[in-house]
Amino acid sequence: MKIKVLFFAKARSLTGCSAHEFEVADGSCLHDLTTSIYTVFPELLSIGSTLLWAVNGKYSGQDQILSDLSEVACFPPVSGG
Amino acid sequence: MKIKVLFFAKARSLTGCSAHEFEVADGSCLHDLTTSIYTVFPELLSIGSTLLWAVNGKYSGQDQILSDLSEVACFPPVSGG
Amino acid sequence: MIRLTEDVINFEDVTNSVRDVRAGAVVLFLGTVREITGSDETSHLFYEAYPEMAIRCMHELADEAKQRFPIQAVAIVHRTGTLGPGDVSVAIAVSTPHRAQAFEAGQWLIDSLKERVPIWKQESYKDGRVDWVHPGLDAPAAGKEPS
Amino acid sequence: MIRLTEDVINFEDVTNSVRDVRAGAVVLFLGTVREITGSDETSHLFYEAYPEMAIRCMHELADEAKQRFPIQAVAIVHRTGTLGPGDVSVAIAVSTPHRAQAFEAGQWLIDSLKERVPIWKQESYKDGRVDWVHPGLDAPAAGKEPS
Repeated sequence: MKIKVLFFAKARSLTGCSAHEFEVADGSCLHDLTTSIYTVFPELLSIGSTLLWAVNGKYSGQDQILSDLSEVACFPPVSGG
Repeated sequence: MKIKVLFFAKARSLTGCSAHEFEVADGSCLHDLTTSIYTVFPELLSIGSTLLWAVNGKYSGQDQILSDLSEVACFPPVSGG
Repeated sequence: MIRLTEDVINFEDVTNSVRDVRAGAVVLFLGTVREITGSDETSHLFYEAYPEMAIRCMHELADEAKQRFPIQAVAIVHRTGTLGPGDVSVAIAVSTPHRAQAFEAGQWLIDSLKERVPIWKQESYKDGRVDWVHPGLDAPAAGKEPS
Repeated sequence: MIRLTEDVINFEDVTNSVRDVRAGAVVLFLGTVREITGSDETSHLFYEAYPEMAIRCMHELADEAKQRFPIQAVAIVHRTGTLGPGDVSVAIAVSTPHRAQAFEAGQWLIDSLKERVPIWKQESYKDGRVDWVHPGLDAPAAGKEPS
Protein backbone atom coordinates (compact mmCIF):
# COMPACT_ATOMS: atom_id res chain seq x y z
CA MET A 1 0.00 0.00 0.00
CA LYS A 2 1.04 3.61 -0.53
CA ILE A 3 1.38 5.91 2.48
CA LYS A 4 1.67 9.67 2.24
CA VAL A 5 4.20 11.16 4.64
CA LEU A 6 4.37 14.87 5.48
CA PHE A 7 7.63 16.50 6.62
CA PHE A 8 7.70 19.69 8.67
CA ALA A 9 10.27 22.24 9.81
CA LYS A 10 13.82 20.86 9.96
CA ALA A 11 12.60 17.47 8.73
CA ARG A 12 11.31 19.24 5.63
CA SER A 13 14.57 21.16 5.24
CA LEU A 14 16.62 17.95 5.50
CA THR A 15 14.49 15.89 3.09
CA GLY A 16 13.93 18.81 0.76
CA CYS A 17 10.28 17.93 0.35
CA SER A 18 7.09 18.58 2.30
CA ALA A 19 5.40 15.31 1.31
CA HIS A 20 6.48 11.99 -0.17
CA GLU A 21 4.71 8.69 -0.86
CA PHE A 22 6.20 5.43 0.37
CA GLU A 23 5.29 1.88 -0.61
CA VAL A 24 4.99 -0.51 2.33
CA ALA A 25 3.48 -3.98 2.74
CA ASP A 26 -0.16 -4.25 3.78
CA GLY A 27 -0.45 -4.42 7.57
CA SER A 28 2.80 -2.54 8.13
CA CYS A 29 3.25 -0.57 11.29
CA LEU A 30 4.81 2.87 11.67
CA HIS A 31 8.18 1.28 12.48
CA ASP A 32 8.21 -0.46 9.08
CA LEU A 33 7.44 2.81 7.34
CA THR A 34 10.08 4.65 9.36
CA THR A 35 12.70 2.19 8.11
CA SER A 36 11.72 2.94 4.52
CA ILE A 37 11.82 6.66 5.18
CA TYR A 38 15.35 6.53 6.61
CA THR A 39 16.45 4.47 3.59
CA VAL A 40 15.16 7.09 1.16
CA PHE A 41 16.17 10.07 3.33
CA PRO A 42 19.23 9.04 5.37
CA GLU A 43 19.85 12.72 6.16
CA LEU A 44 16.92 12.42 8.62
CA LEU A 45 18.98 10.05 10.76
CA SER A 46 20.96 13.04 12.10
CA ILE A 47 17.84 14.06 14.07
CA GLY A 48 16.16 10.67 14.10
CA SER A 49 16.21 10.22 17.86
CA THR A 50 14.24 13.43 18.36
CA LEU A 51 11.70 12.99 15.57
CA LEU A 52 8.02 12.83 16.46
CA TRP A 53 5.44 10.94 14.45
CA ALA A 54 1.73 11.44 13.94
CA VAL A 55 -0.77 9.24 12.15
CA ASN A 56 -3.91 10.99 10.93
CA GLY A 57 -3.09 14.02 13.08
CA LYS A 58 -2.48 12.13 16.35
CA TYR A 59 0.87 11.49 18.00
CA SER A 60 1.61 7.80 17.46
CA GLY A 61 4.04 5.15 18.65
CA GLN A 62 6.16 2.99 16.35
CA ASP A 63 3.78 0.03 16.78
CA GLN A 64 0.86 1.93 15.24
CA ILE A 65 -0.66 -0.17 12.42
CA LEU A 66 -1.11 1.74 9.16
CA SER A 67 -3.74 1.50 6.45
CA ASP A 68 -3.83 2.93 2.96
CA LEU A 69 -5.91 5.78 4.41
CA SER A 70 -3.21 6.77 6.89
CA GLU A 71 -1.58 10.19 6.61
CA VAL A 72 1.71 10.13 8.46
CA ALA A 73 3.59 13.21 9.62
CA CYS A 74 7.23 13.40 10.68
CA PHE A 75 8.63 16.40 12.54
CA PRO A 76 11.16 17.52 15.18
CA PRO A 77 10.17 18.78 18.64
CA VAL A 78 7.60 21.57 18.42
CA SER A 79 8.54 25.20 19.12
CA GLY A 80 5.36 27.24 18.78
CA GLY A 81 4.17 29.82 21.26
CA MET B 1 -5.25 73.25 64.98
CA LYS B 2 -7.91 72.18 62.52
CA ILE B 3 -7.57 68.85 60.73
CA LYS B 4 -9.61 67.86 57.70
CA VAL B 5 -10.80 64.27 57.77
CA LEU B 6 -12.14 62.43 54.72
CA PHE B 7 -14.57 59.52 55.06
CA PHE B 8 -14.97 56.85 52.39
CA ALA B 9 -17.34 54.02 51.61
CA LYS B 10 -19.17 52.67 54.68
CA ALA B 11 -17.42 55.22 56.90
CA ARG B 12 -18.98 57.93 54.75
CA SER B 13 -22.36 56.20 54.87
CA LEU B 14 -22.24 55.96 58.66
CA THR B 15 -21.09 59.54 59.29
CA GLY B 16 -23.28 60.95 56.54
CA CYS B 17 -20.47 63.18 55.32
CA SER B 18 -17.48 62.80 53.03
CA ALA B 19 -15.34 65.34 54.93
CA HIS B 20 -15.38 67.04 58.33
CA GLU B 21 -13.00 69.37 60.17
CA PHE B 22 -11.92 68.57 63.71
CA GLU B 23 -10.18 70.79 66.24
CA VAL B 24 -7.30 69.12 68.08
CA ALA B 25 -4.44 70.43 70.22
CA ASP B 26 -1.18 71.32 68.46
CA GLY B 27 1.15 68.31 68.42
CA SER B 28 -1.71 65.80 68.55
CA CYS B 29 -1.21 62.36 67.13
CA LEU B 30 -3.66 60.37 65.05
CA HIS B 31 -4.92 58.60 68.19
CA ASP B 32 -5.98 61.94 69.70
CA LEU B 33 -7.86 62.84 66.53
CA THR B 34 -9.49 59.41 66.38
CA THR B 35 -10.90 59.94 69.87
CA SER B 36 -12.46 63.22 68.75
CA ILE B 37 -13.88 61.58 65.64
CA TYR B 38 -15.57 58.79 67.63
CA THR B 39 -17.04 61.41 69.99
CA VAL B 40 -18.61 63.32 67.10
CA PHE B 41 -19.52 60.19 65.09
CA PRO B 42 -20.13 57.37 67.60
CA GLU B 43 -21.80 55.37 64.79
CA LEU B 44 -18.27 54.71 63.46
CA LEU B 45 -17.52 52.64 66.56
CA SER B 46 -19.56 49.78 65.07
CA ILE B 47 -16.75 49.25 62.54
CA GLY B 48 -14.00 50.97 64.53
CA SER B 49 -11.81 47.89 64.89
CA THR B 50 -11.60 47.47 61.13
CA LEU B 51 -11.09 51.12 60.15
CA LEU B 52 -7.91 52.07 58.31
CA TRP B 53 -6.29 55.49 58.55
CA ALA B 54 -4.16 57.47 56.15
CA VAL B 55 -2.34 60.74 56.67
CA ASN B 56 -1.55 62.71 53.52
CA GLY B 57 -2.35 59.68 51.40
CA LYS B 58 -0.18 57.16 53.30
CA TYR B 59 -1.38 54.42 55.61
CA SER B 60 -0.54 55.58 59.13
CA GLY B 61 -0.43 54.20 62.65
CA GLN B 62 -2.19 55.79 65.63
CA ASP B 63 1.06 57.35 66.87
CA GLN B 64 1.47 59.43 63.70
CA ILE B 65 1.99 63.10 64.69
CA LEU B 66 -0.32 65.53 62.86
CA SER B 67 0.19 69.06 61.67
CA ASP B 68 -2.28 71.64 60.45
CA LEU B 69 -1.31 70.58 56.92
CA SER B 70 -2.34 66.99 57.51
CA GLU B 71 -5.18 65.51 55.49
CA VAL B 72 -6.51 62.47 57.29
CA ALA B 73 -8.63 59.75 55.67
CA CYS B 74 -10.73 57.16 57.45
CA PHE B 75 -12.08 54.10 55.65
CA PRO B 76 -12.97 50.43 56.03
CA PRO B 77 -10.98 47.60 54.42
CA VAL B 78 -10.54 48.17 50.71
CA SER B 79 -12.48 46.14 48.14
CA GLY B 80 -11.35 47.30 44.73
CA GLY B 81 -10.34 45.01 41.92
CA MET C 1 -0.06 53.76 32.34
CA ILE C 2 -1.42 54.17 35.88
CA ARG C 3 -4.92 55.56 35.88
CA LEU C 4 -8.36 55.84 37.46
CA THR C 5 -11.18 56.35 35.00
CA GLU C 6 -14.95 56.66 35.03
CA ASP C 7 -15.07 55.48 31.41
CA VAL C 8 -15.05 52.01 29.91
CA ILE C 9 -11.50 50.65 30.20
CA ASN C 10 -9.80 50.29 26.82
CA PHE C 11 -7.84 47.15 27.63
CA GLU C 12 -6.32 47.02 24.16
CA ASP C 13 -4.57 50.33 24.93
CA VAL C 14 -3.60 49.06 28.37
CA THR C 15 -2.04 45.95 26.81
CA ASN C 16 -0.29 47.77 24.00
CA SER C 17 1.23 50.20 26.51
CA VAL C 18 3.40 47.40 27.97
CA ARG C 19 4.48 45.71 24.74
CA ASP C 20 8.23 45.85 24.21
CA VAL C 21 10.67 44.15 21.84
CA ARG C 22 12.66 43.04 24.89
CA ALA C 23 9.59 41.16 26.22
CA GLY C 24 8.60 37.68 25.10
CA ALA C 25 5.46 37.60 27.22
CA VAL C 26 2.56 39.89 28.07
CA VAL C 27 -0.12 39.02 30.61
CA LEU C 28 -3.31 41.05 30.89
CA PHE C 29 -5.65 40.56 33.85
CA LEU C 30 -9.21 41.86 33.71
CA GLY C 31 -11.49 41.94 36.74
CA THR C 32 -15.07 41.71 35.50
CA VAL C 33 -18.39 42.10 37.30
CA ARG C 34 -20.03 38.75 38.01
CA GLU C 35 -23.79 38.59 37.76
CA ILE C 36 -24.29 35.69 40.16
CA THR C 37 -22.37 34.76 43.31
CA GLY C 38 -23.85 31.82 45.15
CA SER C 39 -27.55 32.68 45.43
CA ASP C 40 -27.10 36.45 45.09
CA GLU C 41 -27.88 38.21 41.82
CA THR C 42 -26.01 41.43 41.25
CA SER C 43 -27.79 44.36 39.63
CA HIS C 44 -24.82 46.71 39.58
CA LEU C 45 -21.71 47.77 41.48
CA PHE C 46 -20.57 51.23 42.47
CA TYR C 47 -16.81 51.75 42.84
CA GLU C 48 -15.53 54.64 44.94
CA ALA C 49 -11.88 55.67 45.25
CA TYR C 50 -9.76 58.01 47.32
CA PRO C 51 -8.23 59.20 44.07
CA GLU C 52 -4.95 60.82 45.10
CA MET C 53 -4.02 57.98 47.44
CA ALA C 54 -5.23 55.28 45.02
CA ILE C 55 -3.00 56.65 42.25
CA ARG C 56 -0.07 56.90 44.64
CA CYS C 57 -0.62 53.29 45.81
CA MET C 58 -0.87 52.04 42.24
CA HIS C 59 2.45 53.70 41.41
CA GLU C 60 3.97 52.10 44.51
CA LEU C 61 2.66 48.70 43.40
CA ALA C 62 4.17 49.16 39.95
CA ASP C 63 7.52 50.15 41.46
CA GLU C 64 7.51 47.26 43.91
CA ALA C 65 6.54 44.81 41.16
CA LYS C 66 9.53 45.98 39.11
CA GLN C 67 11.80 45.20 42.05
CA ARG C 68 10.26 41.76 42.62
CA PHE C 69 10.02 40.63 38.99
CA PRO C 70 12.07 41.30 35.82
CA ILE C 71 9.35 43.49 34.36
CA GLN C 72 9.73 45.60 31.21
CA ALA C 73 6.53 47.58 31.76
CA VAL C 74 3.40 47.66 33.92
CA ALA C 75 0.00 49.24 33.43
CA ILE C 76 -2.80 49.49 35.99
CA VAL C 77 -6.18 51.06 35.22
CA HIS C 78 -9.13 50.94 37.62
CA ARG C 79 -12.62 52.12 36.83
CA THR C 80 -14.84 53.98 39.27
CA GLY C 81 -18.56 54.75 39.25
CA THR C 82 -21.40 52.40 38.35
CA LEU C 83 -20.68 49.11 36.55
CA GLY C 84 -23.02 46.38 35.38
CA PRO C 85 -22.53 42.62 34.99
CA GLY C 86 -19.75 41.82 32.52
CA ASP C 87 -18.12 45.24 32.77
CA VAL C 88 -14.36 45.46 33.34
CA SER C 89 -13.54 47.04 36.70
CA VAL C 90 -9.76 46.74 36.56
CA ALA C 91 -7.11 45.99 33.94
CA ILE C 92 -3.52 45.12 34.80
CA ALA C 93 -0.94 44.41 32.10
CA VAL C 94 2.66 43.40 32.51
CA SER C 95 5.43 42.45 30.09
CA THR C 96 8.47 40.32 30.94
CA PRO C 97 11.23 38.51 29.04
CA HIS C 98 9.79 35.06 29.88
CA ARG C 99 6.28 33.84 30.42
CA ALA C 100 6.30 32.46 33.97
CA GLN C 101 7.41 35.86 35.28
CA ALA C 102 4.49 37.58 33.56
CA PHE C 103 1.92 35.32 35.22
CA GLU C 104 3.58 35.70 38.62
CA ALA C 105 3.83 39.47 38.35
CA GLY C 106 0.23 39.81 37.12
CA GLN C 107 -1.10 37.75 40.00
CA TRP C 108 1.02 39.60 42.55
CA LEU C 109 -0.21 42.96 41.21
CA ILE C 110 -3.92 42.17 41.38
CA ASP C 111 -3.58 40.45 44.77
CA SER C 112 -1.71 43.46 46.15
CA LEU C 113 -4.09 45.96 44.57
CA LYS C 114 -7.01 44.27 46.30
CA GLU C 115 -5.20 44.44 49.64
CA ARG C 116 -3.85 47.98 49.54
CA VAL C 117 -5.34 50.39 47.05
CA PRO C 118 -8.07 52.59 48.59
CA ILE C 119 -10.97 51.69 46.34
CA TRP C 120 -14.27 50.27 47.60
CA LYS C 121 -17.30 48.74 45.99
CA GLN C 122 -20.92 48.95 46.94
CA GLU C 123 -23.04 46.13 45.63
CA SER C 124 -26.69 46.50 44.59
CA TYR C 125 -28.60 43.23 44.33
CA LYS C 126 -31.57 42.52 42.12
CA ASP C 127 -33.70 41.99 45.26
CA GLY C 128 -33.06 45.61 46.26
CA ARG C 129 -30.39 45.12 48.93
CA VAL C 130 -27.40 47.46 48.83
CA ASP C 131 -24.17 46.62 50.69
CA TRP C 132 -20.70 48.04 50.98
CA VAL C 133 -18.20 45.26 50.44
CA HIS C 134 -15.57 45.43 53.15
CA PRO C 135 -13.46 42.31 53.72
CA GLY C 136 -13.58 41.49 57.42
CA LEU C 137 -16.94 43.19 57.95
CA ASP C 138 -20.10 41.15 57.93
CA ALA C 139 -21.59 42.21 54.58
CA PRO C 140 -22.65 39.28 52.38
CA ALA C 141 -20.28 38.04 49.71
CA ALA C 142 -20.48 40.29 46.69
CA GLY C 143 -20.56 39.62 42.99
CA LYS C 144 -17.03 40.89 42.66
CA GLU C 145 -15.59 39.50 45.87
CA PRO C 146 -13.47 37.49 45.78
CA SER C 147 -12.54 37.37 42.13
CA MET D 1 -12.24 30.76 19.39
CA ILE D 2 -9.56 28.27 18.32
CA ARG D 3 -7.69 29.46 15.26
CA LEU D 4 -4.53 29.60 13.18
CA THR D 5 -4.08 32.81 11.24
CA GLU D 6 -1.53 34.42 8.96
CA ASP D 7 -2.84 37.86 9.91
CA VAL D 8 -2.08 40.11 12.87
CA ILE D 9 -3.83 38.64 15.91
CA ASN D 10 -6.68 40.83 17.13
CA PHE D 11 -6.22 40.14 20.84
CA GLU D 12 -9.10 42.43 21.76
CA ASP D 13 -11.44 40.04 19.91
CA VAL D 14 -9.70 37.05 21.51
CA THR D 15 -10.25 38.55 24.95
CA ASN D 16 -13.83 39.61 24.35
CA SER D 17 -14.66 36.10 23.12
CA VAL D 18 -14.15 34.68 26.64
CA ARG D 19 -15.89 37.42 28.66
CA ASP D 20 -18.91 36.10 30.54
CA VAL D 21 -21.16 37.49 33.27
CA ARG D 22 -20.41 34.34 35.28
CA ALA D 23 -16.69 35.13 35.22
CA GLY D 24 -14.98 37.52 37.63
CA ALA D 25 -11.59 37.17 36.00
CA VAL D 26 -10.10 37.12 32.52
CA VAL D 27 -6.43 36.43 31.81
CA LEU D 28 -4.93 37.06 28.39
CA PHE D 29 -1.47 35.78 27.54
CA LEU D 30 0.42 37.14 24.54
CA GLY D 31 3.62 35.60 23.26
CA THR D 32 5.63 38.31 21.53
CA VAL D 33 8.78 38.19 19.42
CA ARG D 34 11.84 39.29 21.37
CA GLU D 35 14.46 41.26 19.49
CA ILE D 36 17.40 40.26 21.65
CA THR D 37 18.13 36.99 23.44
CA GLY D 38 21.52 36.94 25.09
CA SER D 39 23.90 38.18 22.40
CA ASP D 40 21.69 37.18 19.46
CA GLU D 41 19.70 39.78 17.58
CA THR D 42 16.59 38.49 15.88
CA SER D 43 15.67 39.84 12.47
CA HIS D 44 12.46 37.86 12.08
CA LEU D 45 10.77 34.54 12.84
CA PHE D 46 8.94 32.22 10.51
CA TYR D 47 6.22 30.05 12.10
CA GLU D 48 5.12 26.88 10.31
CA ALA D 49 2.20 24.68 11.41
CA TYR D 50 0.75 21.29 10.57
CA PRO D 51 -2.61 23.02 10.39
CA GLU D 52 -5.13 20.19 10.77
CA MET D 53 -3.25 18.61 13.68
CA ALA D 54 -2.47 21.95 15.30
CA ILE D 55 -6.16 22.91 15.35
CA ARG D 56 -7.06 19.49 16.71
CA CYS D 57 -4.41 19.77 19.45
CA MET D 58 -5.58 23.26 20.38
CA HIS D 59 -9.14 21.97 20.76
CA GLU D 60 -7.84 19.13 22.93
CA LEU D 61 -5.94 21.63 25.09
CA ALA D 62 -9.08 23.72 25.54
CA ASP D 63 -11.11 20.65 26.49
CA GLU D 64 -8.47 19.40 28.92
CA ALA D 65 -8.14 22.86 30.48
CA LYS D 66 -11.90 22.90 31.10
CA GLN D 67 -11.57 19.62 32.96
CA ARG D 68 -8.62 20.82 35.04
CA PHE D 69 -9.87 24.31 35.87
CA PRO D 70 -13.33 25.87 36.41
CA ILE D 71 -13.19 27.71 33.12
CA GLN D 72 -16.09 29.59 31.55
CA ALA D 73 -14.44 30.01 28.16
CA VAL D 74 -11.09 29.58 26.40
CA ALA D 75 -9.65 31.10 23.24
CA ILE D 76 -6.38 30.12 21.53
CA VAL D 77 -5.10 31.87 18.39
CA HIS D 78 -1.67 31.21 16.91
CA ARG D 79 -0.15 33.13 14.06
CA THR D 80 1.89 31.54 11.26
CA GLY D 81 4.17 33.05 8.64
CA THR D 82 6.78 35.74 9.10
CA LEU D 83 6.81 37.87 12.27
CA GLY D 84 9.09 40.70 13.33
CA PRO D 85 10.24 41.87 16.77
CA GLY D 86 7.31 42.92 18.95
CA ASP D 87 4.73 40.99 16.93
CA VAL D 88 2.25 38.75 18.75
CA SER D 89 2.76 35.08 17.84
CA VAL D 90 0.11 33.58 20.12
CA ALA D 91 -2.84 34.81 22.18
CA ILE D 92 -4.53 32.71 24.84
CA ALA D 93 -7.50 34.01 26.82
CA VAL D 94 -9.39 32.32 29.61
CA SER D 95 -12.23 33.38 31.90
CA THR D 96 -12.96 31.89 35.32
CA PRO D 97 -15.11 32.79 38.33
CA HIS D 98 -12.08 33.70 40.46
CA ARG D 99 -8.72 35.17 39.61
CA ALA D 100 -6.22 32.56 40.77
CA GLN D 101 -7.84 29.99 38.50
CA ALA D 102 -7.49 32.27 35.49
CA PHE D 103 -3.74 32.69 36.01
CA GLU D 104 -3.25 28.95 36.58
CA ALA D 105 -5.29 27.99 33.54
CA GLY D 106 -3.57 30.56 31.33
CA GLN D 107 -0.14 29.33 32.34
CA TRP D 108 -1.10 25.68 31.89
CA LEU D 109 -2.47 26.42 28.41
CA ILE D 110 0.62 28.18 27.08
CA ASP D 111 2.98 25.64 28.72
CA SER D 112 1.01 22.78 27.16
CA LEU D 113 0.73 24.46 23.78
CA LYS D 114 4.50 24.82 23.63
CA GLU D 115 4.91 21.13 24.46
CA ARG D 116 2.32 19.60 22.19
CA VAL D 117 0.94 21.69 19.36
CA PRO D 118 2.70 20.99 16.03
CA ILE D 119 3.98 24.46 15.23
CA TRP D 120 7.64 25.29 14.66
CA LYS D 121 9.61 28.46 14.36
CA GLN D 122 12.62 29.24 12.23
CA GLU D 123 14.71 32.13 13.46
CA SER D 124 16.57 34.54 11.22
CA TYR D 125 19.28 36.55 12.94
CA LYS D 126 20.55 39.97 11.93
CA ASP D 127 23.98 38.44 11.23
CA GLY D 128 22.39 36.29 8.53
CA ARG D 129 22.15 32.94 10.35
CA VAL D 130 18.91 31.01 9.97
CA ASP D 131 17.99 28.21 12.40
CA TRP D 132 15.04 25.99 13.05
CA VAL D 133 14.25 26.10 16.75
CA HIS D 134 13.74 22.58 18.01
CA PRO D 135 13.98 22.00 21.76
CA GLY D 136 16.41 19.15 22.35
CA LEU D 137 18.32 19.73 19.13
CA ASP D 138 21.51 21.75 19.14
CA ALA D 139 20.31 24.93 17.45
CA PRO D 140 21.23 28.11 19.33
CA ALA D 141 18.69 29.65 21.68
CA ALA D 142 16.19 31.67 19.69
CA GLY D 143 14.57 35.02 20.24
CA LYS D 144 11.32 33.40 21.10
CA GLU D 145 12.63 30.42 23.04
CA PRO D 146 11.98 30.11 25.87
CA SER D 147 9.39 32.83 26.38
